[in-house]
Amino acid sequence: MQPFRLTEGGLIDRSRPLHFQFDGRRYGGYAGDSIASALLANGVHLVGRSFKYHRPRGIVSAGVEEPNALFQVGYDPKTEPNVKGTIAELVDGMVLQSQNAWPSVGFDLGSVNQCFSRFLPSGFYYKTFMGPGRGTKAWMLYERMIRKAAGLGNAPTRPDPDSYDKTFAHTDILVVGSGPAGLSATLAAGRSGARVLLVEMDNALGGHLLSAPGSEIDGLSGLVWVEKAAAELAALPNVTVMTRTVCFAAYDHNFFALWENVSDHLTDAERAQHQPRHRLIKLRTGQAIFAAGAIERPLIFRDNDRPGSMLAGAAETYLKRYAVRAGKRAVLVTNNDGAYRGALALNEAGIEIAAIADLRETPSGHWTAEARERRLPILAGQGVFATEGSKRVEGVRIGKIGADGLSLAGGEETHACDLVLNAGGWTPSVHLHSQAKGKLVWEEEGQYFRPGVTGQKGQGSVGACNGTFGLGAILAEGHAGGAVAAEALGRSGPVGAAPAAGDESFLPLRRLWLIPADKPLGHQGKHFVDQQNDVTVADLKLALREGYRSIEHLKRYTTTGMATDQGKTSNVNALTLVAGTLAKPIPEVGTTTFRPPYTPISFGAWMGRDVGDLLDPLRKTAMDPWHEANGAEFENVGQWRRPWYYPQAGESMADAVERECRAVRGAVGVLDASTLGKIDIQGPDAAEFLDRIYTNAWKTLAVGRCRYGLMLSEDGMVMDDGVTARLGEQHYLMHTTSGNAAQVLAHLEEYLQTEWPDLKVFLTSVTEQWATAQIAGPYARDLLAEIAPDLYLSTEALPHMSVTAGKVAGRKARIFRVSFTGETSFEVSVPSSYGLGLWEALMRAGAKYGISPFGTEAMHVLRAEKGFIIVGQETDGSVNPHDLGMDWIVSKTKDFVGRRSLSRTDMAKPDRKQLVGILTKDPKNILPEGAQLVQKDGPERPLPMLGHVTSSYWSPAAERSIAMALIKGGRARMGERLYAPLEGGKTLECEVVEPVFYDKEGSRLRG
Amino acid sequence: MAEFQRQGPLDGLSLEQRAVPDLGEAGIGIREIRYEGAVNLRARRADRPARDSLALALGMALPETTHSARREAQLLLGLGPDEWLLLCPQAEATAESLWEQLFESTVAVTDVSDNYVTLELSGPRVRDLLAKGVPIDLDPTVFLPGRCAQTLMSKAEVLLYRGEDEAAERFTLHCRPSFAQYAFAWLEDAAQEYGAVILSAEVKGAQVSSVG
Amino acid sequence: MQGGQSMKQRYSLASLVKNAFSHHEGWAQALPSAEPRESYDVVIVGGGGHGLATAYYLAKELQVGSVAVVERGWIGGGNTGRNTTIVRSNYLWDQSAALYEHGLKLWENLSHELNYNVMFSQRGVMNLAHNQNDLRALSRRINANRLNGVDSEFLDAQGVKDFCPVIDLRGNGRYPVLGASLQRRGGTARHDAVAWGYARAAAEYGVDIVQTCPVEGFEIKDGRVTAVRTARGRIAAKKVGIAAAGHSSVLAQMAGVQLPIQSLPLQALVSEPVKPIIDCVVMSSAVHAYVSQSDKGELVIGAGVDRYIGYGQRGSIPVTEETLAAICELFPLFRRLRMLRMWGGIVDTCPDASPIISKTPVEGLFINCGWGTGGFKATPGSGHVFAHTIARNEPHRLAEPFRLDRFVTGFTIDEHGAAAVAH
Amino acid sequence: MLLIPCPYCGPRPEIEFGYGSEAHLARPGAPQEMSDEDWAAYVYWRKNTKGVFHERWVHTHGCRRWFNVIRDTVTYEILAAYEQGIEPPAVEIETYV
Repeated sequence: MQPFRLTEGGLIDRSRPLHFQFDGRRYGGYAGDSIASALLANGVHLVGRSFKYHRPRGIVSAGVEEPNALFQVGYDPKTEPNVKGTIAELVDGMVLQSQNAWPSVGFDLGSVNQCFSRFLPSGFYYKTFMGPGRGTKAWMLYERMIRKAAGLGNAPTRPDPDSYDKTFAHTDILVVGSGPAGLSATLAAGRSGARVLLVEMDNALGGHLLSAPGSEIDGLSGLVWVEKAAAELAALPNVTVMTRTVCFAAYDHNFFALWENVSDHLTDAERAQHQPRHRLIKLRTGQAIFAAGAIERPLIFRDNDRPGSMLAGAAETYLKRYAVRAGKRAVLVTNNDGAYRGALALNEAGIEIAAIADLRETPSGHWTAEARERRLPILAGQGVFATEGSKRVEGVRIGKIGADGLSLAGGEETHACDLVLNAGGWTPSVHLHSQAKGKLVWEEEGQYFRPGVTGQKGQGSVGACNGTFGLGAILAEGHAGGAVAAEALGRSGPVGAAPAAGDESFLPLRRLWLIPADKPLGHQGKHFVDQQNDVTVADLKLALREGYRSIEHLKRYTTTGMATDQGKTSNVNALTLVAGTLAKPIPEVGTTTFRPPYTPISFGAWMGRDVGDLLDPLRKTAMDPWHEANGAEFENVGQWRRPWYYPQAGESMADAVERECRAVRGAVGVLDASTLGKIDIQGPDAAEFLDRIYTNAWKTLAVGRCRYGLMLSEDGMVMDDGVTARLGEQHYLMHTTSGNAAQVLAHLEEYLQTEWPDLKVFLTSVTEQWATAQIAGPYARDLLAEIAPDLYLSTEALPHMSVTAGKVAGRKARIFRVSFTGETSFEVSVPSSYGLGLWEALMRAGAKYGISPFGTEAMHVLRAEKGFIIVGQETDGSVNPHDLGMDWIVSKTKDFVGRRSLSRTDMAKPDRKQLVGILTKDPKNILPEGAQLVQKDGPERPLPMLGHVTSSYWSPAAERSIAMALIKGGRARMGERLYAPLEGGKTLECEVVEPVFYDKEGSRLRG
Repeated sequence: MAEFQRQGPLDGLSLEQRAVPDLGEAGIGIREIRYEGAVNLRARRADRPARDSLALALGMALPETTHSARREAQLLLGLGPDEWLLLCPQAEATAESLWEQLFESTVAVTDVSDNYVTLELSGPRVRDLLAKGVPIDLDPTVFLPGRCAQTLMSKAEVLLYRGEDEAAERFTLHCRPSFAQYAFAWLEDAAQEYGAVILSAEVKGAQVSSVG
Repeated sequence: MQGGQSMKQRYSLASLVKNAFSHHEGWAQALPSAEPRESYDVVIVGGGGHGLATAYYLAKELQVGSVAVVERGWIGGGNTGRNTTIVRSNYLWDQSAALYEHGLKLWENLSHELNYNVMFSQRGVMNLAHNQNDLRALSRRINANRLNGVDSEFLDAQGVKDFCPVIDLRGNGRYPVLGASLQRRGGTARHDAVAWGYARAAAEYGVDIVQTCPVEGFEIKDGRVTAVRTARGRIAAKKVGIAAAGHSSVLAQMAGVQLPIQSLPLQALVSEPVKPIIDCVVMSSAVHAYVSQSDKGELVIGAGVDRYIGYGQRGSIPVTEETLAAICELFPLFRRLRMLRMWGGIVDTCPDASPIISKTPVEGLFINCGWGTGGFKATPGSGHVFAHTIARNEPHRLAEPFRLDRFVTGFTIDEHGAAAVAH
Repeated sequence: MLLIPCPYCGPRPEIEFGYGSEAHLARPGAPQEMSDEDWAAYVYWRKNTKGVFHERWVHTHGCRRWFNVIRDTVTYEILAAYEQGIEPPAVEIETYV
C-alpha cells in the first residue's frame, strides 16, 4: 500500500515490487524507485534531523543537490553513511536509518539545541570554549562533546568485504550528461565516426526529459525521442554509452575522472560473482562536451526547511518519473515562469494547487499563460514568507512583496497546504568547466554564472549547463557541439540534422530570492541558505558584519556550501545575499571555486585493486622459494624482500644471527645477493664516464679486476657505493646497493644524456638477468671448486678484487672475488633462471663444510665488525666522504660529480659528524641503533648531543657489543668517554674507538 | 655434477596443472612463454655506420621506437631511439655472433634473456583487462598490430607487444622476473570478472642446463 | 575602513550570551580590512598565517612602528587555508626541533594569546614505521627529540593499536605497522582561525591588513629596499618581509634575489563527515598518507606532492590514488566512506626540506619561505622568529641556521633524513 | 594527469615520466675554479618560473630518454617538446604575477 503512488504512469516497474525498511518500519516500493521516491510514495517526508539544530528535515530535491535526505544504509560491515536518498536506487530488502536523530527522527532529544540556537550563531566556537585556564585542556574538553555531536552517519566498524576496480579509458569525444543537449551532441558526434563516450550518472538516459516526458521533439514525445536516440547510438560501434557513471573531476590535458556505480543497485543475490562495487575510470579524451544540465535554485523564506518544502522541479520529477504525489495540497512560490509547468502537471494529477505566489508583479510567460487558462490561483507580486507546522508543512504565510523586495507590503494571509513548491530559477552546472579552469560569466537576465572561455583546448559546454534553457535551443546547441568536436578531430562523416523542439525557457524572472518576512531577520524562525550545515541568512549577515567579506571567508566562517551537497543549491544564493548586503555587483564578489569531486566518491573506488598484495609489488629473487621453504624470516628493503635470518627450531633471532656469523667466520656461509643493482656499462668512453661519476680513478683498472667506488650527489653527499668490475676493454659491470639500483641508473643516465652526450657509453640494467650467491668463509673456495671444477680459484689466479667468467654447473657465470664480510668471499652470478639451482647445489655441496645460509642481519654484523659502511644506515644524505673517513677514495686530481661541493666552507669543518666506532663500557650492553650520544649526561633540555649510533650489534667475533656512530669531531675523540641516555632513564657509558673491530690488517679476505 | 633445472618466478604457482587446452568461453587466456631469448642492442642515433652495421648483422632494418621488425623466428622491437630488443630462440649464441660481427662498431650487445618473464594474453576481453592497469590507448585503431610499448601495468614496468595477427588480438607482456608474481596476481585478480583461464605454457628455450 | 577602533571586544562565553539577546547584531568587526597608507616602517608581503603572525609579533612585542600586511587575495587564502592542520615539533635535527618546538609552545597558548579559539587540540601525532629502516630512523628521532626537550615516545605495534584502534596493523602484510613514534603534544588546529585570529589581534595593535593588493615589484636604491609597488599604488617601506608561500620565487625575483626553491602542487582532501572514528593524527611517510578527523567529522587526508613545478593549485590523479590506496590499506573501514572535496596548494620546497628565514642580499629585505609541506605547524614560531629577524636586522637565534647562504657554505639541514633505503 | 609528448614514443601519460626541473643548465666545465657562490647557483638556484618554463623530463618507464618540454606552469599547457641538445623552439610567452 503506497498511498501517494499513482495507479499508472511513471518509469517505475510495477511488476517488480520491492520492500525496504526505514527506521524499523517496513515499506513497499517498485523497481525504478529512488529511496526518496519510495518514501514519498508512502507519505514519508520527515527523513532526518539537521546537523546543528536538529530541526526536522524532509526531501528537498530529486537529485545530487539534495541537502537533507541522507541515510545510513545497510548493516555493518556493509553499512554506508550519508547516502543521498534522492539518487540512490531502491534495492529490495534495503535497510535505511535516519541520521542525526536519537532516539528517533520523530522524537529527537538533540532538538533541544533549537532552544539554544540563539547562542549558536555561525562561528560561535571561535569566540568561546577557550578557558578556564591557559593551555589547551579546556578546549579539548569542550571539543570532546562537540565531536560527539558532530558528524553525520556512522562509518562501518569492520573491514569492507566488497571489492573495487579501476581502469584507464580513452576516447575521442567525451559527452557528459544524456539530457537533450548531451544526446543531441552524442548523435552528431557519433554519426561522424569518431569514438564517442557518453556518460550519464542516472540509471537511464534522458536527463531532464525523464521528468518532463511531455516535451515534444521532432514531433515525438520526449521519451520516445530518447528511446529512438538510444537505439541509434546502440547501433553505432564507435559509440559507448555508460549509465550510473558520473564524471566527477576534470584534470589537465583533457583527462577526466569518472566513477561507475557497478553494483550498488543490485542485491547481493543479483550481483555477479567477482563484480566490483564501484569502478574509478581514468579517461583521456580528445574533446569534451559538458552537457550536465542545471540545478533548480530555491527561494529563501522563514522556516523554509520544514518537511514538505520542496523544489518545484523535484515535485514534478516525483510525479512524472516515479508516479508519486509529493502532497495533497500545494502552494507554489516562484520568481519565474518555468515553475508553472510543474504546478500544471501536479494539478493535472489531482493535487490541489492552493495558491501560486509569484514574486513577479506581472507574471508572464508561456507556462504562466497556460496556468491562467487553467484558472490556477495566481497571486501576483506575492510570496511565501514563512511556513507553519511542526514536522511537516501545514500551511504557509503569503504576503505582498514591496517594490524594493526588502519588505512586505501587507496582505498577509495563511494558506493551508502540505506541500510548498519552491522555484527560484535555475543554476547551470558549470562544475567541470570550472574545474578545468574555464572562466565564468555572470548572466544578468537569468542571474547565474555560465561558462565563458574554456580553460583547456577541446572543451565546450552545451545546453542548460551553458545557460541555454529553451529545449529547441538546447538540442541545436548540443548538435552543433557534437559536430564541432568531430570536426576538430578531422572527422568528416555526416552528422545529420539537429533535432527540433519548442523554445520556452524558465524566464522571465524577478531578481528576488530572499523573501522578506513580517519580522526582522533572525528575530523569529530561521531563513536557511544551506540546510545541511544549518546556515541561515542571519549567519551570513553576521559574518559580513564581522568582516568575513571575501566569499571564501564567508564560506569558511559560516560553513555555507561546505556540506555533502557542496553548495549546489546554496552557493548562488549566498553570493547574491553577499552582493546585496555589500551593495556590490555579483561578479565583483566573485564565485567560489568548484572543487572536485562533483559529487562524493567512495574511497574504495580510488583504491581499486591496489589492496593487499597488490598495494605495492613485493619483489622476490630467484632463490626466494628456498628461503621460504627453509623458514627464513624476511625483511623488506625497498620493494625487495630479503632473508633477514634463518632461525632453526628453538632459536631466537640473536641465536640465529650469531650462528650464521660464526659459520661465515669459521666455515662457510652463503648470502642471496641477487638484489644488488647491476648496471652493464659498455662503450669506448666507459672508463672516462666512471671517472666522472665516482670519486676515485678508473682508467687504471685492469681488465679482470674490481674496484670499490663511492658516488656522490652534486651537493657532495654520499649517494651510493659498490664494486665495479672491468669485464673487457670497453665493458664494465657496476654494482649498486639494492635499494638505490633504479635511482643510480637514473642518475647515470641523466648525466650521460644531458651533461655528457658526447661520451660513447651504453647503460643497461642487468640486475635481474643475474642471480647472485655470495659465498664467504674459510671454505668458500673449496665449496666453489666443487661446483665449478674448471675454474682457477687460487689467490694467484683470482686475487681479492678480481673477476672471472666461466662455467658454474655448466652455465655461463661470473665470479667476483670481493668481500663485504671480511672473509674470503666469492660472488657467483648465473642467469637468474639458474639461480635457485645454483643455490640448491651450493647448499648440497656445502653440507660437509658446515655451510649455513646467512641473512641480511648477519651480513650487517659481519661488515660492521670490519667497519664497512652501509649507505642509508651510516649515511643519510647529509654525510660526505670525509665524514666517513674515506678521503682515501676521493681523487684530488680529477673532477667528478659532487667534488666542488666538498670544498665549501661548511663541508670540511672539524666539528662535522664523523664516523667512529663505539664500545660500551659493559661489553654485554648493546646500544640501541639511533641512540644519541652526549659528552655529559644531565637533566637539562635541550641536552647538547654529539651524534647518534648508526649501527650496533652483538659481535660474535669480538665477543662483545660493537657499534658505529656519527659523532661531532669524532676522529679527534678517540678514547673519549661518552654517554648514551636511553629511553626509560638508563644511561650507558661508552668509549670512542676506531670503527674496525675484526682483522684490521685484512689478511683473511685476501687469503 | 647434477643438472640445473631452470626455474621461473611463476613456477611455484603450478600453472601447468591448471592449464586448459583452449580459451573456450573464457574472456581471458593467460599463457606463459618460457625461456625465450632476448638480446638488448644499442647504437647511437648519430652513429650512422654503427646502425647500418647492426641492421646488416641482424638482416633487418632497425625499427623506429614502438615499432617492430621480424625475420623468421626473430622479432626486433624498437625500445628507444638508440635501443632495440631482439627476441630470438638462441640468445646466447645470437649475442655472441652479433658481438663478433660488430666488434668494430660502437654498439652494445647484452644478453638479457633472464631479465624478462613473458606472458601471452588473449581472449575477447583482453583490452578491457589491460586497460585496468595500462595507461596508454590500446584501441585496435590506435595500437596497431606489430606495435610495442614500454609502459606500466599498474605498478610494474612492462613491455607490451601486439601480435601481427590483426584478428587474433594477442598481446605479449614482458616484465622483470621479480615483478612477475605481482604482475600475474594483478592480472588474475583483474581478469576475474571476465572469466580467465590458464593456457599451457609455450617453451621457447632450453629448460635444463647442459651438464658441466 | 580603518580597523582598530571598535576592536576591543573580548570573546568569551559571556559576550556570546550577551550578544545572543541582541540577535548578534552587536558583534564588532573581527576581520579588519584597511586601505594602504603611503608608507610604513615594515611591510609584510603575504597575508597567510606566517605573514600575519610576523606582523602581530612585530607590532606587539617589537614596537617597530607602523606595520602593514599586503595580501594579493584574501587573508589565509593560500596554504594556510589549504593544509591538513597538523601541528607537531618532533623533527630530527637540533635546529629544526628547536624552531618547531618554539612554535609548539606558542601554539599551546595561542587561543588565549589571540583571544580567538584556534582550536588547537593536542590529540597526539603518530608517525608509523613499516620496516627495519623506518624503525631505526624512528629510534634516532625519538632519542634526539627527548634530549632536545621535545616529547616523543616509541609505541610498539600493540601500542599503536591501543592508541588508534581502527588501524589494521598487518596492512595486509605489505605495509605492516611495526611501531610508531608518538608526540602527545602534537595535534591539529583550525587552520582558518589561525589566520583570522592573528589578523584580528594584529589589527588591535595597529597593523593595517590590506587585502586584494597584489605586489608588482620592489623599489631598491643602493642595494636597499625602499618601497613596495602594488596594484593599489606605491607603499614606501623601511623594511620588507616576504612570507608568500607558493610565490616566494616570483616575489624574490622581483627584487633580483635568487632562491633554491621549487614550487610544487600538494594535494589534500576530506571525506564526508562521520561520527568520531579516529581520535589522533596518523602519518606514514612511507606511503605518503596523513589522516586525522576534524571536529566536524570529516577525515582530513594529506597526500604527497606532485613532482613538477605547478602554480595551478591543483595536482594530478595518481597522487590521490596512491594516498587513498594506502589509507584504505591502513584503515580498511574507510573504504565505504566518500571523498567530499579535494584541492591543491603550492608548496615551496627547498633542496634540504628545511625552510629559509633570512636576510637577503638586498638590505632591508627579508624572506621567510621554503617550508615545503610543513609550514602550518610552524606558523606562530615562524612569525615570531621572523619578526625578530626583521626588527633587529639580524637573525633570531633559532632562525640563524635557516639562513639563505647555507647553500653556499654547505650547512644544509637535510630533513629528508634517514629516509634512504639501501643494502 | 599530464599528457607528455615524448619525442620518441609519442604522447604518454605523466606517470611514465620523471621530472628534471629547469632545462638548459649546463654543468660547469671547471667547477674547481668557481666561487662558492657560483657553484651554489649551479647546484641550487632554480628559475621556478611562474608561466612559460623550459624544463626536463625523462621517460622513465618508457624509452628512458631525457628531453625538454616547454610548459606553462600555471595552465600546465605544453607548448613544445624537443630533444636534448637542440635549441628550444620559439613559443609565445605568457607572463603572470
